[in-house]
Amino acid sequence: MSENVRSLESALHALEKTMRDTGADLVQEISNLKHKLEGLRSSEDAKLSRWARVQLARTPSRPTGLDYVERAFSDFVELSGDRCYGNDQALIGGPATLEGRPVMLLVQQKGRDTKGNIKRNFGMSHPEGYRKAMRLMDMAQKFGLPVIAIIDTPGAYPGIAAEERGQAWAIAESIAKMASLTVPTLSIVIGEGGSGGALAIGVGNRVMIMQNAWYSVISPESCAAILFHDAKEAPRAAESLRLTGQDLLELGIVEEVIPEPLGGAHLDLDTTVANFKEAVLRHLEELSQLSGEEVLEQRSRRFRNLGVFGEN
Amino acid sequence: MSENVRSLESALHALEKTMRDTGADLVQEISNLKHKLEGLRSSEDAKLSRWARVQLARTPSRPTGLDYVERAFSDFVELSGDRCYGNDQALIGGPATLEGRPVMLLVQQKGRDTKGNIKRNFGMSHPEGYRKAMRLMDMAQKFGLPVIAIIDTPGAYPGIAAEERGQAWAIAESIAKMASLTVPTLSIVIGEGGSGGALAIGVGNRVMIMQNAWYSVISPESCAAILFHDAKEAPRAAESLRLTGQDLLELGIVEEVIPEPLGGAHLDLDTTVANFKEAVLRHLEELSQLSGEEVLEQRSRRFRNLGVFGEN
Amino acid sequence: MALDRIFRRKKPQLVVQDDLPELWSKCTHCSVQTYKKDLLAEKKVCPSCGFHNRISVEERIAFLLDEHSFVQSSGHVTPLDPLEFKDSESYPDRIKRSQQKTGRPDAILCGEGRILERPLVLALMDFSFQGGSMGSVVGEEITRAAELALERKVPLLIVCASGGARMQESVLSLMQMAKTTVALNALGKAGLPYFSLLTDPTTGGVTASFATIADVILAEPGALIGFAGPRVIQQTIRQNLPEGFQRSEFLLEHGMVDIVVDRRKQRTLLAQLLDHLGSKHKKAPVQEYKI
Amino acid sequence: MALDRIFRRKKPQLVVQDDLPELWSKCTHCSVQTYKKDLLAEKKVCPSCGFHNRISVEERIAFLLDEHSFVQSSGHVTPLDPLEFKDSESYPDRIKRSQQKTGRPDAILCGEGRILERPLVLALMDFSFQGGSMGSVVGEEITRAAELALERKVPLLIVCASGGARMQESVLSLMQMAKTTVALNALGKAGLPYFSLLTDPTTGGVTASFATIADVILAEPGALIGFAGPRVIQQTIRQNLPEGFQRSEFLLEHGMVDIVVDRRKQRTLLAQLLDHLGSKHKKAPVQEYKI
Ligand SMILES: [Zn+2]
Ligand SMILES: [Zn+2]
Repeated sequence: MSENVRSLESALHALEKTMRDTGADLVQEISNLKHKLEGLRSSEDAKLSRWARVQLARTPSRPTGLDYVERAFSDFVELSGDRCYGNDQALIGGPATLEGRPVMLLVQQKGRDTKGNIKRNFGMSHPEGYRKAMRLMDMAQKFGLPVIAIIDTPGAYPGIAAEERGQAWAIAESIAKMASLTVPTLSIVIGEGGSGGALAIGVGNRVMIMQNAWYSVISPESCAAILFHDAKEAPRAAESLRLTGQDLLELGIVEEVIPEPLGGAHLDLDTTVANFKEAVLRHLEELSQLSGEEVLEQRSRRFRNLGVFGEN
Repeated sequence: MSENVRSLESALHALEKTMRDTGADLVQEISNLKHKLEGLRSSEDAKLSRWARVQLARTPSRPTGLDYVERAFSDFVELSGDRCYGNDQALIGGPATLEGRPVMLLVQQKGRDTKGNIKRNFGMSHPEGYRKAMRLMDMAQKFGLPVIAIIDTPGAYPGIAAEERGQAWAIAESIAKMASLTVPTLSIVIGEGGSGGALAIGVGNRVMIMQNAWYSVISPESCAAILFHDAKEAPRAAESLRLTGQDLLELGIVEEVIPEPLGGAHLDLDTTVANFKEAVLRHLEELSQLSGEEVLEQRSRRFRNLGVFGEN
Repeated sequence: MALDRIFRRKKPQLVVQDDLPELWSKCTHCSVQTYKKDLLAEKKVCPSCGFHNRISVEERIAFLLDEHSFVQSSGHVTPLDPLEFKDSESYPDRIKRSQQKTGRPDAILCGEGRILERPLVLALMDFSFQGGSMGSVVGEEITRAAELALERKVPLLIVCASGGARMQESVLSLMQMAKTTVALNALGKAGLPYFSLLTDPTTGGVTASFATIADVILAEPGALIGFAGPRVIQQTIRQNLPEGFQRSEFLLEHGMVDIVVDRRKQRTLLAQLLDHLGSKHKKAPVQEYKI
Repeated sequence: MALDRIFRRKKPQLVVQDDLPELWSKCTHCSVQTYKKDLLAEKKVCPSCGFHNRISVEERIAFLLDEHSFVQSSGHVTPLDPLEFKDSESYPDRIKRSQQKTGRPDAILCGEGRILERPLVLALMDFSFQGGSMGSVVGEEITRAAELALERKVPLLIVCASGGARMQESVLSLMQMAKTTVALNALGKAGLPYFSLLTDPTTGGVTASFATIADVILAEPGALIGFAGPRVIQQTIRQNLPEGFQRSEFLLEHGMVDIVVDRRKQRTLLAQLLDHLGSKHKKAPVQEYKI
């Protein structure tokens, strides 16, 4: 947020306070100022670099998966465990209702503070997380619940134990499972969409992304380390990777970019969630018109057609 | 084997040697002796206590699962791993052919010597074994292969790690998976059929047992420890448990007792395997007449009807 | 809470009153004394430390179901002694003692009922009947409960409590693991949800069959749940077991149960799950989750 | 072995001769010298220590397939630069260099062929083309190979060798993981078997997609196989990796691959598996497993 925006905000708050305190009629002035502020924010947003959006997506106060779950859905019941080894805390899920309609939620969850981030492993799942997701997908299939997958991960965890227990296998199987469902699937990237760890629950009939989220095959830092031999070149890499919502919309990777309040989702959680919920409901409604076979067919066609190449 | 049998055997061998060495015509005498020996063995077999059969089933030289696989089947390809944690060596499996017909083998395997027994954990699986079995059942279902499950385990391993990784869950899921298949399933207890660890792959359209094998809800030793507060009372417990092939046939738990050579399977592997193979082929042939739905229906009915109770 | 109001028909023998000879109850876990009426209001969960006391099948029904909603379906099936099992005491005598003690033919009670107006079929194991062991009768009743749920097109809940298989029925007992599973598979194929609630203790053949193939596995806090019993494991490995081993919370951490849920919250939770997973077959929507 | 006899049509450029400028080859693993003709007869497996040298795609075809049986199907699809990726070298320039080096449009070669008379479709990744990275072309060719197998009603084998996704196509590259999976799901639904053969090295997005959802996963001895590369893991955990970590044998032990199979036995093994799992769709029985 620039100095300009911040000083305009201060002025606005001062006017509002004056009106409240003194009863002076400042309605017109306030309205003018609000309009001006909105314009300024909007033009600043349009100028935001890709790297700035990556940073927005990582803002500690940015809403996490559970913030959406708690506000957009009712009666979420978290179900635990992969029935095999453990219970991953970075990928949680369970049934809930959305305006009375039962759905199955899969949620990549970062911590809301340091303690939370340790518990959630900074949103980086082990194989158990993906195996739990598969179990819940099976349950959704069995009981006819649409799957709503909320994506927010820097990537799957790259550690020894994760490799030992088949990180790649779990991701691959999760992709395959999600691709096979005959219940509708929606995937929404709300923060970071880090590579295979995100795609594991990203096989949606519709894929959406929040305005200041990113989705890429590799993080800007890792990309910079490889291409420019310097992770500090991440801003350059971010530009190269074309990883913002607008980029992905143009590339045909997502169906929709869900707008955030000016300045970012964390500045107005209610508006953010309202936008999210409206989009999810609209797509669910459309998909509910399809038969199970049509759902599978539509999703298969969607992913079959991704990729850009020449032919001779 | 009694003294009587052994001395008669010696006499027979002596006669045979004499005829070979001297050319004397002892055909009639040898035939008589053989007949007598057979009768003696047969009457001794009928008198075998249940405990004696339990001991026969545990004879170190008794044929193991792989002995049957190597002799009755061709081109066995062992497939490994549960795709989750490990590769159990006490429960192995993979596709093979039986007289040209492809089948999926699940084999509980004891070691053939001390080193082998350590590798095979004395035939006691961890959860990984049952999860591998499930994976192979899925494969059998996908490619239309009948499942042939060879049972030989003192029981599932009761250890800390096994509990941590869900021993009960793995067994329960394996039972449920096998119960759901629309490909024919055959289960044959060749040695020890120890409780849930055996039943995990025991949900056959037909269940068979070798003449000197046992199948029970609990080992005689454990039963004795509970009932008589002394594991040494195992012989008594074995009687109570009614755990032999003949018992199980009378109780309607198995369709068939596969005969072993007099004295036990280890005395004549060729005859043993021939009997095994004949029975397996016959039942497979019968089951191959059924549609997938009929296979499932027949198996479901079979297990639905097990149990003895009064009704008022 | 008047337990006798729960049962509309075939009222099972009430044992709750006998359990309460005194006014105060001392928690076996934290030693704090609680006025017994208060303890009952807390569904026999210690208000001080949260310890879940074992409860009878009748109490379980009272704590879980809507008042007057339970209609018993089980009870016609009775145990026999097909193996003429030789034991220090005859099996029929053992059975008779347990029947007299509990007032039911075997270690199981099944029926239909409602949780916050949501219909379901319920099967409850009785640990006080020969350690909740599963023989032919338990297997048959569980199977019939699953079949009843399928017929009624309602979800099934099994409240598990068992030391495992019933030795005196040997391999017949073992076969109940497969038999009950077959019935539960059919229920699942019809898209009807099956929930299990694991209570203290649930081990052996019950854990290794129907208890753990539920769509959602719930467990009461602190319940002992496992395949092999702790004593057997200790004998096998010849070392002490870690603190909390095989308890609900341990199993949650190891990915084996979905939710460890306080007894006082089970009604609400089950109502939510019945709504979520039972929607395919639900006739009219019922919401509002009061306790 | 004359490699040119294997290819009936669309003969790819042969690189094997260039690899053999000298008569003797020293094993990088055990340092034992082998006469190069002998090494080739051993399919470039060191006869002394069993070390599996990396081989070209053409050698792979020669070692796996029946002579003259391979018919190439891939090659019409070529990479573009949809992101106009900014890099130290332009993506089109990088591509051009690799194309000139390997003689193919991208890191993949597909076609039909036979193993001991059993027909199958084959896709082979070329690690020498930008580290076998998967971009839109690799994804499209794998997808078409799966579709071809489905059309022909024959099994599919993918020989994997890849450093992962192709960064220069960013999210388009990532999407190939889902795209190829969709095609493989369709193949599986038709009951046609899919085998993957993991060779040194197979990591990243390829391991986390089509490589590991095969019906049977084979791996060459000593191959590096994993999700994250060893360097990334080392940077994350800041400690040394255990001996043998992420190698085929390690993964076998951890339940992740079916068989670690010597290159010299792959033909026989694949023929057996093709018979076992392909019987649903097989026309006439072929048996006899000669090498
Ligand atoms: Zn207390
Ligand atoms: Zn060497």
